[in-house]
Amino acid sequence: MTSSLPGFLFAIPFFAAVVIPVVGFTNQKFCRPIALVALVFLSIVSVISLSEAVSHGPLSHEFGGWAPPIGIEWVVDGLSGLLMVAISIVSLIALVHAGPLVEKELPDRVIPFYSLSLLLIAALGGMVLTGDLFNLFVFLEIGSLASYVLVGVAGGRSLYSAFRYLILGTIGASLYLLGVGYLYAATGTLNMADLTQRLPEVLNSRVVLTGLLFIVFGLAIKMGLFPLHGWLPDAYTYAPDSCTPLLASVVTKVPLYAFVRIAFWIFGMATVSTQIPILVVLGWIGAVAAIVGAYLAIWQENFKRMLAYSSVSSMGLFVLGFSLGTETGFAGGLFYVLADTLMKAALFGVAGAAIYQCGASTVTDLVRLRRNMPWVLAALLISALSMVGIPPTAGFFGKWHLVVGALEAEKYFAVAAILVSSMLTALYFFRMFQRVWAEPLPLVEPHVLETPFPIKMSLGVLTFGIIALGLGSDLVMGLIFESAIPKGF
Amino acid sequence: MADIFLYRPHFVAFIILFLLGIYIMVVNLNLVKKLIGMYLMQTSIILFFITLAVKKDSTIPILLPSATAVTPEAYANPLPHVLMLTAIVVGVSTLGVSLAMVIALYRQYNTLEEDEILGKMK
Amino acid sequence: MIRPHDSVIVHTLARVFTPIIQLFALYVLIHGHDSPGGGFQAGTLFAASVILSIFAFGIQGSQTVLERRAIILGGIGILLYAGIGLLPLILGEEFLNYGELPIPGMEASSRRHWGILGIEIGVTIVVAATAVSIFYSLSGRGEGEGK
Amino acid sequence: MTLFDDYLLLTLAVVMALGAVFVRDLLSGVLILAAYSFFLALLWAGLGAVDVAFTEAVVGAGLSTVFFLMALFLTSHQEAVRKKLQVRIIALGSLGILGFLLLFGSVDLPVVGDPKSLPNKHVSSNYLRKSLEETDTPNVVTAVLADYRGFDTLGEATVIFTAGVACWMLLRRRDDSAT
Repeated sequence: MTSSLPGFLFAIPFFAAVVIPVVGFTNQKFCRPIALVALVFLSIVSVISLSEAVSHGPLSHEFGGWAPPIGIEWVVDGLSGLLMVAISIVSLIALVHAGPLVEKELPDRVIPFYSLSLLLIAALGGMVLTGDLFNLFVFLEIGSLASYVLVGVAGGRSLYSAFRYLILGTIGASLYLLGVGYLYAATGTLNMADLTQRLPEVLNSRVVLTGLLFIVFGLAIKMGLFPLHGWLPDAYTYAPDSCTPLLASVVTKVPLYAFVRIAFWIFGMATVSTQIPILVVLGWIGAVAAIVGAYLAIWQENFKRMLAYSSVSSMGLFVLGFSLGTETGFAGGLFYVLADTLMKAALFGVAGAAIYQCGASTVTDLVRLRRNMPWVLAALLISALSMVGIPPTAGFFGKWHLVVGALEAEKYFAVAAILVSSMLTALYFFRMFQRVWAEPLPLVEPHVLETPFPIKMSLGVLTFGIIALGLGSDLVMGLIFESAIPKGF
Repeated sequence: MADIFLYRPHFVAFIILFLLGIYIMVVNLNLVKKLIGMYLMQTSIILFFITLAVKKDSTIPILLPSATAVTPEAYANPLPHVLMLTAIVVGVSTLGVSLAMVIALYRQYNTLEEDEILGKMK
Repeated sequence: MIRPHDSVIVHTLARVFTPIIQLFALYVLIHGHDSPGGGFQAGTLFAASVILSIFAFGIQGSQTVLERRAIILGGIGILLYAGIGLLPLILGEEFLNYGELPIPGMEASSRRHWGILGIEIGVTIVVAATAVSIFYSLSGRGEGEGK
Repeated sequence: MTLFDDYLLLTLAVVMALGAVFVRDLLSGVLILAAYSFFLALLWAGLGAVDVAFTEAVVGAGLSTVFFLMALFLTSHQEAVRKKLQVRIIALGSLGILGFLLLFGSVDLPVVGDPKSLPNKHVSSNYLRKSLEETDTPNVVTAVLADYRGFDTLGEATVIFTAGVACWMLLRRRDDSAT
């Protein structure tokens, strides 16, 4: 069904991003309201599009009025709509949270901060919704440029880690582009739906095989999949606290989505599990990543670095879930992606608030939260419980479905990997809370600011969202099973 | 096997430039040299796409005014050209941002060598 | 801060070449429909002419302000492009569908022709302005770092 | 354009690339890179991609070089001489895998210059046939760039705008002297 809604999903954040520097020239105060209003509208439109897509079938928007494969189309179906809703809502919360932090960290860079954040969100939306492989590359580059700079703007170490991120990210994007070139050479088209139809004829060609491998390799760098996660820990540790909730919650999930779209929709389940068996390899890589990431997180003293390694571990779990080859495993992986988006935003939000209010950047410093920041501590506790997988939080249901999916597929190494990584996660969070409660408070209390209202509100909403997603997991899983599962299971 | 590559000089050049670019990006410690490698890698991909668009005995993809019905075999394939125009602009944008990062790093650490920066960060 | 060049030859040549490059850029922009070239090339040429005159005559005024003005000009260029695209979307058609632009008395194909010219102008502005702005950013020295 | 010209230009380009990489003086490296860009532009023109050649000449050889030079004026020119690193072996190993993949996949690539190959037939012939009639634009590259795939071009303009905002954000003069 053609619809103009996807057009607005592009236009809203894009126009806001461009208008901000133009308007901000006269008064810097306008930036934040423009950004937040745009994101509220974006969230509303994406929820409407998702409900339309679920009830009436996928919505497509043919840019320029040219039907694909001649032109470029954007498609909202169950999967992309769900991701778009998650991106728009979480980024709205993340930008609400960022308000006080930006004023403190980057007082002279408020205008470009909001402009680049919105460009990043527009680009992530573009990557999720586009139905064209090259268009995906263009948005991948916009989003990457914006995130390199958001990582590096604090100067010093953050700048160096951003430079490394840029080098690796450019290699990833170039490999992706090369893979697209190979697929184009084999089929003569760039449109995803058209590729789906034309690929079965040329599946024996080595060009298709290498093209797929290049695409997977390139996207794996972008999503920080172990062992290609080299850029991730430093980037998340040293990035400004105002940017990390946004970066850590959504930026790596969108390349993962692109991989899922290409592997399961374009190539199809049968191809990637038997003819070109990348799922087998990725299953093992995911299992190793889940365990190694969690293991490395135990040894980190810096709180943000610990969370960064836990991101590596979560990415392993997602990939593991998607590669199980059962419907439950796929749905569980997708549900865990949504849950992790909320959890990572909340955890990095807590880290930002802790640094903002009392300069607590290491795990040991978190003891200072005990006296003056009970609400922040509560948010930390709930998101940590969700990371470990304690009911009734969202993380529990995600892991539950992953385990069920793995049992259905009779892949016991996957069950073991999920359980071991959860235990390691429990270990590092337990160690953290043990310090928070057992260690004596420092006698000389450093100056502690009061929690600003935007931070309180966004952490509250995120925590509430984690529990609500857990309690409403049946509803969301039903939605996923109904409209976001690829054919061929 | 070898003759396949002998008749495809473009592809051989593409492989050389691509691997050379990635190697320099990963291994060389000078930040500007890394970016030179990046430039080589990006242009090599352009070379790959442009050779896809070549048709024997064809002309540039600008339609002649006299033609009534266009025969696609007579003109080079325009689509890879368009994609590569985009890729060139993306490349120069990435280059601008990365050079800005290099300058900012130089302002703080007064060096362009990666190991010296790492040493000064400690 | 870039100081003006001392040589008279450089000044004279820059004075001669700047308008020629700009004229050529305009030619490339307008003839994008039936000869090689278009918005990107024209924008880069415009930027080149500005950069040439900066090298010859130096920058007057505060670099920061100029940089911000260039970014705003770039924003206006991209708004021109996206605005032409948004018009059909608001009228209920697809984004960027120039065939449905509300220009009276024309066939769809010539509406598309003029739509292409419009967005090429937008691209020229954004490329020229942004290239100059990046140039300003890269040429600025940190304060107290006079070399 | 004969095959001989291609060989010549490709050899020159590869030699220039090697020169740009291995010369110790960064300023010379950047200027050699500009020459490399020019040879590529000639090559594109010979292969029928005039628009790409034009862009490569103005953007690649022109703008990129200016950006490089601006950066080098503010920093240093010399690359330091130093011992070999351990990491090179790992890098060479993974490059070997990559190179093997490239060679492995290349066997089934369409022959260069084949007008009947899939990438030259499927979508692209549609553009060539319909462009004049539907968009009133004889330069098919412009028609595809600005109309059929105009959304990509908007994305491309956004990329360069993003880069402008990004440089502005990175290189703003700081009030405090950060160390």
